[in-house]
Amino acid sequence: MTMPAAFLQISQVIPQGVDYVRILPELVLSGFGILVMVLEPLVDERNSQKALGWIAFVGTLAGLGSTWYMSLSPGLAFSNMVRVDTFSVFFHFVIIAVAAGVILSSFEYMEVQRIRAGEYYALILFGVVGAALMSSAIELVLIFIALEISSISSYILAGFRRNQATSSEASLKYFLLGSFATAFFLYGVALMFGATGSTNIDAISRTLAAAPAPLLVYVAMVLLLIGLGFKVAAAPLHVWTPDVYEGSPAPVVGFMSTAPKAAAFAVLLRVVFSINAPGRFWLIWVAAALSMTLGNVSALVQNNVKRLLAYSSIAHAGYQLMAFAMISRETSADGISSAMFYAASYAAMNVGAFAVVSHFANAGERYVTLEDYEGLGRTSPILAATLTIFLLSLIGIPMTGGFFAKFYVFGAALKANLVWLTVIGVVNSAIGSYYYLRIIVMMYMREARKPAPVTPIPAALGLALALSVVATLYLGILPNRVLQYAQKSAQELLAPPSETPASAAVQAQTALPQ
Amino acid sequence: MVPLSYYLVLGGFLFACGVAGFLIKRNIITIFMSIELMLNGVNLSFVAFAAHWHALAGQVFVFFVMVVAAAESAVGLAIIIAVYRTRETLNVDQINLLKL
Amino acid sequence: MSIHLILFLAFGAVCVAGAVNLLAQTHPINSALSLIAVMAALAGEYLLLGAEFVAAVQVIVYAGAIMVLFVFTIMLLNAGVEERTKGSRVAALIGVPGMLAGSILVAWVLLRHSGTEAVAAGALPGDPKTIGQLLFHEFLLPFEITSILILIAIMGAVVLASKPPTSPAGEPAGEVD
Amino acid sequence: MNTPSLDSMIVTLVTFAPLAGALLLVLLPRRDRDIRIFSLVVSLLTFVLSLHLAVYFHRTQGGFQYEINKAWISSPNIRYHIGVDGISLWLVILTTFLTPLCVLISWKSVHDRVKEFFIILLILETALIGVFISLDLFLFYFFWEATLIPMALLIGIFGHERKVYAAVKFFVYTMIASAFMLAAILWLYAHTGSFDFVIIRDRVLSGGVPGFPAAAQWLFLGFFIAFAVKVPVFPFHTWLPDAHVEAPTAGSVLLAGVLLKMGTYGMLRFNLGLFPEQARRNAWWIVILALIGIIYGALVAMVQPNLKKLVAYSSISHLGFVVLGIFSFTQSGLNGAMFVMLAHGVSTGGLFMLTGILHERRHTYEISEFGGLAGPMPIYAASFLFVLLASAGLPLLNGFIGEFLVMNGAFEDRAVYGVFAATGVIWSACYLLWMYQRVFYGKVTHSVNNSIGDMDGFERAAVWPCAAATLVMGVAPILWLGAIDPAVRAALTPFTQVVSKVVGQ
Amino acid sequence: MTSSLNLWLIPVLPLAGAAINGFLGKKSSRTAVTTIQLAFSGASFAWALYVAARFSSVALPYQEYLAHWIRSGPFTADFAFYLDQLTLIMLLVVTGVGFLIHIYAIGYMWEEEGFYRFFAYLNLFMFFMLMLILSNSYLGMFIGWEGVGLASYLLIGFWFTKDSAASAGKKAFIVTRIGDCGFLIALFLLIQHFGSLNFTQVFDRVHPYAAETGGAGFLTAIALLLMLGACGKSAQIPLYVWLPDAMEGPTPVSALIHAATMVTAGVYMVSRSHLIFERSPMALTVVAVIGTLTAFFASTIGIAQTDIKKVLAYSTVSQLGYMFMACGVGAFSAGIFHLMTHAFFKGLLFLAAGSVIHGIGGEQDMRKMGGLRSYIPVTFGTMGIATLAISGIPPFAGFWSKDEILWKAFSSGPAGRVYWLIGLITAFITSFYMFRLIFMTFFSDYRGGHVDEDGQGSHGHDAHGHGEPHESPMVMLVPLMILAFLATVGGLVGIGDRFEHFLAPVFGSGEVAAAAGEAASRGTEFLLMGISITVAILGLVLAYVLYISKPYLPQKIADGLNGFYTAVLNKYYVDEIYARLFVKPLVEGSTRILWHGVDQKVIDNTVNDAADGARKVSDEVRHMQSGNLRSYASWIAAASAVMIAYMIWVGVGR
Repeated sequence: MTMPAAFLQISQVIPQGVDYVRILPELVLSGFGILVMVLEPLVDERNSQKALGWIAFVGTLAGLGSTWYMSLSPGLAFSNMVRVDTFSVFFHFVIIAVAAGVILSSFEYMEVQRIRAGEYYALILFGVVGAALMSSAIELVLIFIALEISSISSYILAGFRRNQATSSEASLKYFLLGSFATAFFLYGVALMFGATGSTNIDAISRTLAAAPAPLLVYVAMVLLLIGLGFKVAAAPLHVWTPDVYEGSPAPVVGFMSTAPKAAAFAVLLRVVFSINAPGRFWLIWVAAALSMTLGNVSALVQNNVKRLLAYSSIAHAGYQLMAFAMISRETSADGISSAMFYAASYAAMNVGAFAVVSHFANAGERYVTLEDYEGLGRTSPILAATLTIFLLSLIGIPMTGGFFAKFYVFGAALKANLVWLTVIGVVNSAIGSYYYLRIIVMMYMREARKPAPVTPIPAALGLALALSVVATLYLGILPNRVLQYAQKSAQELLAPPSETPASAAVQAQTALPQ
Repeated sequence: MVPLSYYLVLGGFLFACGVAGFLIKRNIITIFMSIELMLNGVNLSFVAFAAHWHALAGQVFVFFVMVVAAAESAVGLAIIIAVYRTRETLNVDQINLLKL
Repeated sequence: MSIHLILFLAFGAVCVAGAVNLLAQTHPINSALSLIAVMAALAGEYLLLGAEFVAAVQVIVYAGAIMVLFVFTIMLLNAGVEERTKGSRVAALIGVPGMLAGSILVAWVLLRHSGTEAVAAGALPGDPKTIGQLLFHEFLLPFEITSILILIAIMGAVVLASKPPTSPAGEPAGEVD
Repeated sequence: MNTPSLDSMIVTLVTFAPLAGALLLVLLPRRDRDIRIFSLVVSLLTFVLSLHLAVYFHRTQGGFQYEINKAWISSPNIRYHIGVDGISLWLVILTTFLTPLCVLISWKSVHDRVKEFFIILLILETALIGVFISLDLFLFYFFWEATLIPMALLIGIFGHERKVYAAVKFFVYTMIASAFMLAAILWLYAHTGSFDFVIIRDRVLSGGVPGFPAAAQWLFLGFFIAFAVKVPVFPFHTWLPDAHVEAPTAGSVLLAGVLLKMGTYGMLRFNLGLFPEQARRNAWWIVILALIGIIYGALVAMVQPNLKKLVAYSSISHLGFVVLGIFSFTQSGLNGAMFVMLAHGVSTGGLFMLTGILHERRHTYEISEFGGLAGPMPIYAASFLFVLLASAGLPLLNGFIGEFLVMNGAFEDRAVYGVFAATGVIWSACYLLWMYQRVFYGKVTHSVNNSIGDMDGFERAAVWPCAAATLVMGVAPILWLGAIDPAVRAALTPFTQVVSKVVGQ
Repeated sequence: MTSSLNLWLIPVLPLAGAAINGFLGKKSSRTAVTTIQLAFSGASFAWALYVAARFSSVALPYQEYLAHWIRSGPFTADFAFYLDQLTLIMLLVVTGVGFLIHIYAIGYMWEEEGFYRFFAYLNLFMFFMLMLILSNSYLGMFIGWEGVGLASYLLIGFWFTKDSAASAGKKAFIVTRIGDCGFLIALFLLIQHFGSLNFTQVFDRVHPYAAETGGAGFLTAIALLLMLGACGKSAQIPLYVWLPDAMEGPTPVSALIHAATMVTAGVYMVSRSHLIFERSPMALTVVAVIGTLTAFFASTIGIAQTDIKKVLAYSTVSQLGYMFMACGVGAFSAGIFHLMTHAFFKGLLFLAAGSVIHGIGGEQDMRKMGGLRSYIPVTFGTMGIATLAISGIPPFAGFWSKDEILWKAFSSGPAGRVYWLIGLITAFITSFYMFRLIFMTFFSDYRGGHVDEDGQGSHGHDAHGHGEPHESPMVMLVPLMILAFLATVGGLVGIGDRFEHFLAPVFGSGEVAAAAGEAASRGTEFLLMGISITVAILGLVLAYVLYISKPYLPQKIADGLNGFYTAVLNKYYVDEIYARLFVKPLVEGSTRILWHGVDQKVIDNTVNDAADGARKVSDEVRHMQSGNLRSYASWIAAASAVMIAYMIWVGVGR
């Protein structure tokens, strides 16, 4: 090849300024993460907690701002590693917002549990970087790295209550199984690479669109699904969830049950809807049905609220997966948009719920059983009321985000004539109402036998709760804007990727003459 | 000339051994090692495929995998130490406070 | 029976032996050593495929750094011979059979996929220059991002491995149990 | 004459006035008396507003009036489409009529968590009204579910001994049932692209919905189950007695008075409106269930040792009449069904208040605890007898009109139905009079009851309007039927052709 | 219609009285209550008389529309009134006798606790009764029908502290309700076939139908169902059981409701629908048979009763039987005629009995009476007249009407002869037990001894305890005398079929058959008359023999036919049998099978089991969460294996 040509190519693959704009949120967030890390030793011990927390919070706000700025210049970046489109912007927003909420709700927790804040907030921020990157990355290897970033940070966070055996056990289980699953994912990447010669989702989908998929792709697909399914806690890959959620610090659970999960769902959406390996439809159908049923059924008899919510999150993963079962149908757009909406509203209500739980849990997470919630309606009406709202949303009562989330998913499913799956889902959501109701019953209809001490709600937590309540109700009453945005991004996601010169250049570069 | 499939199967074998190790070993550290084994298997497949496609990207991936593996091992071993502190054991069968 | 094949088989034999030994051994140290053996052998395989640089890194980073870390930990916690506890029926009944079945299937697919295609020795020379070029152009982003990964790893190691605060850092609200 | 602007706003006003009141109540300080007065004012205001509906209602036409149809959510296409016709009109007014009485009856009986109580009560009122006015299936489901929470809370927080069991049973029962309705609604949306009742009805009846014939039966059942559990129709009724016995008086009043009517209203509006053919096909077993309900409910009521349970079972019997009337597909039957709904709402509401009064005094519903009460509390006894006779279906009181029309309709449909239904008049006499004798006649058996006080002002203010209403409805049913009749005729129009079809085959 | 008769006033006036007394009576004085109730009942009687006066001047049947009641699709029912000869007679009887009894009751109830309550109820009853007879439609009639039931329930249970009274009231209401059920169904049939319940429309549309001679059609069905209703109200077999118990109520109530007016509603209704009955021979036969049997059956029970009111009660039942017998043979006017005379003498009997009871402080057992004629001559005199009347001794009222019935029965073909024979025997028995009553009460000497303050216990009527039996106050005696006069001469209106001819416009067609037979044999008629008179006398004589000349005989006879006697004494155990057959199974069944069985065991348990099942399953599923890492990994591995297998299968398939 001639020099100028090569030069041209190289110049093309050298990142331009706009490329950096398209990962701006990640940059900003990592910047703040490092800042928190660096400041941690400097700020004096007494009020380090709050100060760092606020910095981190500002970081997330900045992240949201930069996301907005990023959304102004959509397109590919870093030689097709990253695509900024409404889809990724949507998930950026969700993930970073979740982080903001979690950070706010952690202030008090940090102090009560005596956890050193610096690393904590830094890790959360880094975790967010990973998750956010997952939602915009379209290069499997990059996705793998981002996935690892978010996972590893949550492994560590899970073990943060180091003087609790349960915490470190949770961390260990999460870590080992997590790496186990990511190994599968990675193998999947390898096979996909082997089968198609590329790890770029767009490229892969182009190749598969051109020619019938070789058998290897199917296997690769399965392995990818396993890796991602593990992250979203879809049955039968959900086994880790209850243990980890129960053992981990409550705010962390609030975080990892939403942000990385949302990110994983984003990746899942990209992979499932653009890599065309027929047959994955039934896999997801079964997974969805299994997750719903297992989650709800095993939640019925749980007494530990965190564990109960863990099972509920499995069940919700199931509902969300219903949306994926729409693939290979005309209605995939509805599927994607409803799944996105679901991710958003689930994030809102779950963060809120865990915020309440973590506040109520008190030092050493002593109060996490249902009995402890007896009479909360009297001792702290506001706390009870907020929790009730989140629970109702989780049940799927009208006026709450949870309702519309379920509603869209089921609606889309029916449109795709997945009648039985819908029936399963509907019945499940009815059964599910029982165990959420148990908490409400405890709070309002029982008198406390040994009332748990209820500390007043600090400002930050209050803000977090208020925000998530508002979000939940907003999604429940005026879901329009969000849903339309989701539908727009669904369209973009489904639009066939255009052949870009840059990617051609990559091919030219990497493929050397023998 | 060696058939590509040899390399692939070897990689697969290593991966399978890793899985098996995860399932049958009791010592956490060994289990962790078997994860590394799985990654190695993957690496081999990457390189093999790279050769198949004449795409160097395949080899570059291996670096990233190694980095990740390194990071994981650092964190993982730290976690293992933390667990050992609280539980005084490395036998995975006894790490089951959280269940049901 | 080309020299290439012989070498492949030799290294492969070591790999397999090492892997099996890893499983067979009851003392983690032995397992670790056999894993090192596997890695070294793999490096050989990489060389055969022409990925010199990868091979080198494999030896340095993997067999070197990482495995040393493992051995170090084993020493630190002076982990003894593992006792064969029966903690999980599921593993025996479902896990292992599933694993076997799965791997057989995958193996079959792999064979079926690549058919009779063969690769020459050093098929795709991965010399540091080209690799570096790739790393700093197409793969710039992942490359940079890994730095964050490593940062996290360090932080995590620090946080988790350091002794938990028995006496509270700072003035805590609420007491520790 | 009323301004058109008001006309278009009025339904919305009536619906959300209580909610607004509830929100204000949240801000009010916890001074119980003020709270009570405030909520009384709010509920009365709502009632007055709702009267506007009745006054300016064009009785001659069967269609919907005071309609509003605004977009709420663009996709899915959910509209704020509300309005009333001769059927829903009276149910709305029934609700607004009963709520103030509930406030009054709870004036003294609720002393703990007063604020919460009245907030929940008002929210419940809004939800209930909402159910009847919504013409958008989504909106309907929305309010339908919304009634669930406050009612469950009323039972669970302010109820008696086994309140939690009752509340949870009530909640899960209805939740599971309405899940099926949701599925059906979603199917309809997925295949018609609209939630609008009117649009869907027209599409369905004109046969313009793909795959409808195949699915219709399931859809019908989906709706029916949800409604049947609410009503409740015979095998699904066991939640009702528990709920009633545990519920506070006001809860029972609204539960029996209005909540159950949601079910029958739903059958009338949706099962008949959207699936005339399936309604025809399934009528036979539904009617049988209804008849079983009528007789079974009465017989079980007869042997109840617990006053409130007795009334609860009697509701099962009465609502059996409603279902029977609805599925007789006759003008007379449907008119009757509508009228029974209203009559039952008033009279049973009254009965529950009266039982509540007794519970206030003695904290028990056991009939054996009473006896000879007519001596110490004559006014109470008289009022009780009056309301009881209404529910026993004495002519010139409201109970008779509806049941007569229903039986007549059933008879038209198939003589044997009418015959079985007619035995109802015997059963109701049996259990009511026997109960009355055991509670009020004979000598005072428990000395406690000698000193038991008669009704006080608030209680009279709560009960006597009911009594008066029963009389007025009994003497001048024409006022109600005038509006109901055309609406029912409209509801029956799809049957004309369907009937011929079904009869044809 | 030039000037309206304002018939609506007649029922509404008593209603007003009831309302005023009911709401204000508690506070106001007895005199006030009295004036109110008298004023209003009197007013309505007066208005009835006025109507009677204007009667000849209006075109009949005269109808008067007051207001809409029900409008439902094609079906309509109004508050509207209907006047013809039949109505007029009923009107006069009800308002007249009613008014008298209102007066009487003042004296009888004066010292009662719920004085105002009593009269409120009484006026309420008047209202409903008048609605019943005045309405122009079956539905209107049904209003009254149910209403009088309510009133009688309230009045029987007037002394509600007495359990027996309370249950009697309940029993009355429920048993009649059984009949009402039939009535209702009849109404539905009418609507179905004639599209209306208005008399005029129904009758116009019935006319064209021919008699359903061969087999039974819907007309028969209607007729029989109506008859079921009549059986309930008018205490005919098998639903008569409530009437004797109804005697728990105060005596004026028994007189007014359970003798003179309400119980005759059935007869009125049947004769009102004579057009339908006439078109269904089968129904007519049923009516006649039921009537005859009831007449006989009840009278036999009457023999052995010792409670003075019970005797009268059974005699009422049997007299009503006569009326139905008349209707059954198509002699509706005869039935109505007897209805009227019966109203006079039976009302009188009850009032007199009341006066007796009143006089001896609430005692009702005849064995504790005797020789009272010297103490309470007026009562004795009037009661004597009434007895003569009921036993059919000329020229008293009962004779004419009863004889009319017997004659009509006799002349109505072969079956009629049987009716006649049984009727005759019944007449004999009647006069026997009536004179038995008279002799036991008024002759020989007083067995009572001094009665003291136990009102409630024996009779509920908290009596004014006093040593000597004493005559009742004027306010009670005057009505007695008036009625006595009516009972004496009341029958004369029937001489020469004047009564029949008066009613001819109503029953016209029905009478033809009988009239024909009549022309044939005046002779036989007089023969039969003679027979019945002799029979009545025989009854008198037998009673005299048994209870005056040879008082020891009855005991002998009783011992003689022991089993039968006890059976009669216990009213053939009918109540017990009913209890065993219907009440007990119903209550037990509902409790055991329906409530505990179906409701709790079957349904509730299924629900709860489902819930428990879910919990159990859940508990099982939890164990998937063994907490062991390797198990978890195994799940993942296994899952992946399965998925891979499936996907490969798919892939290979393509």
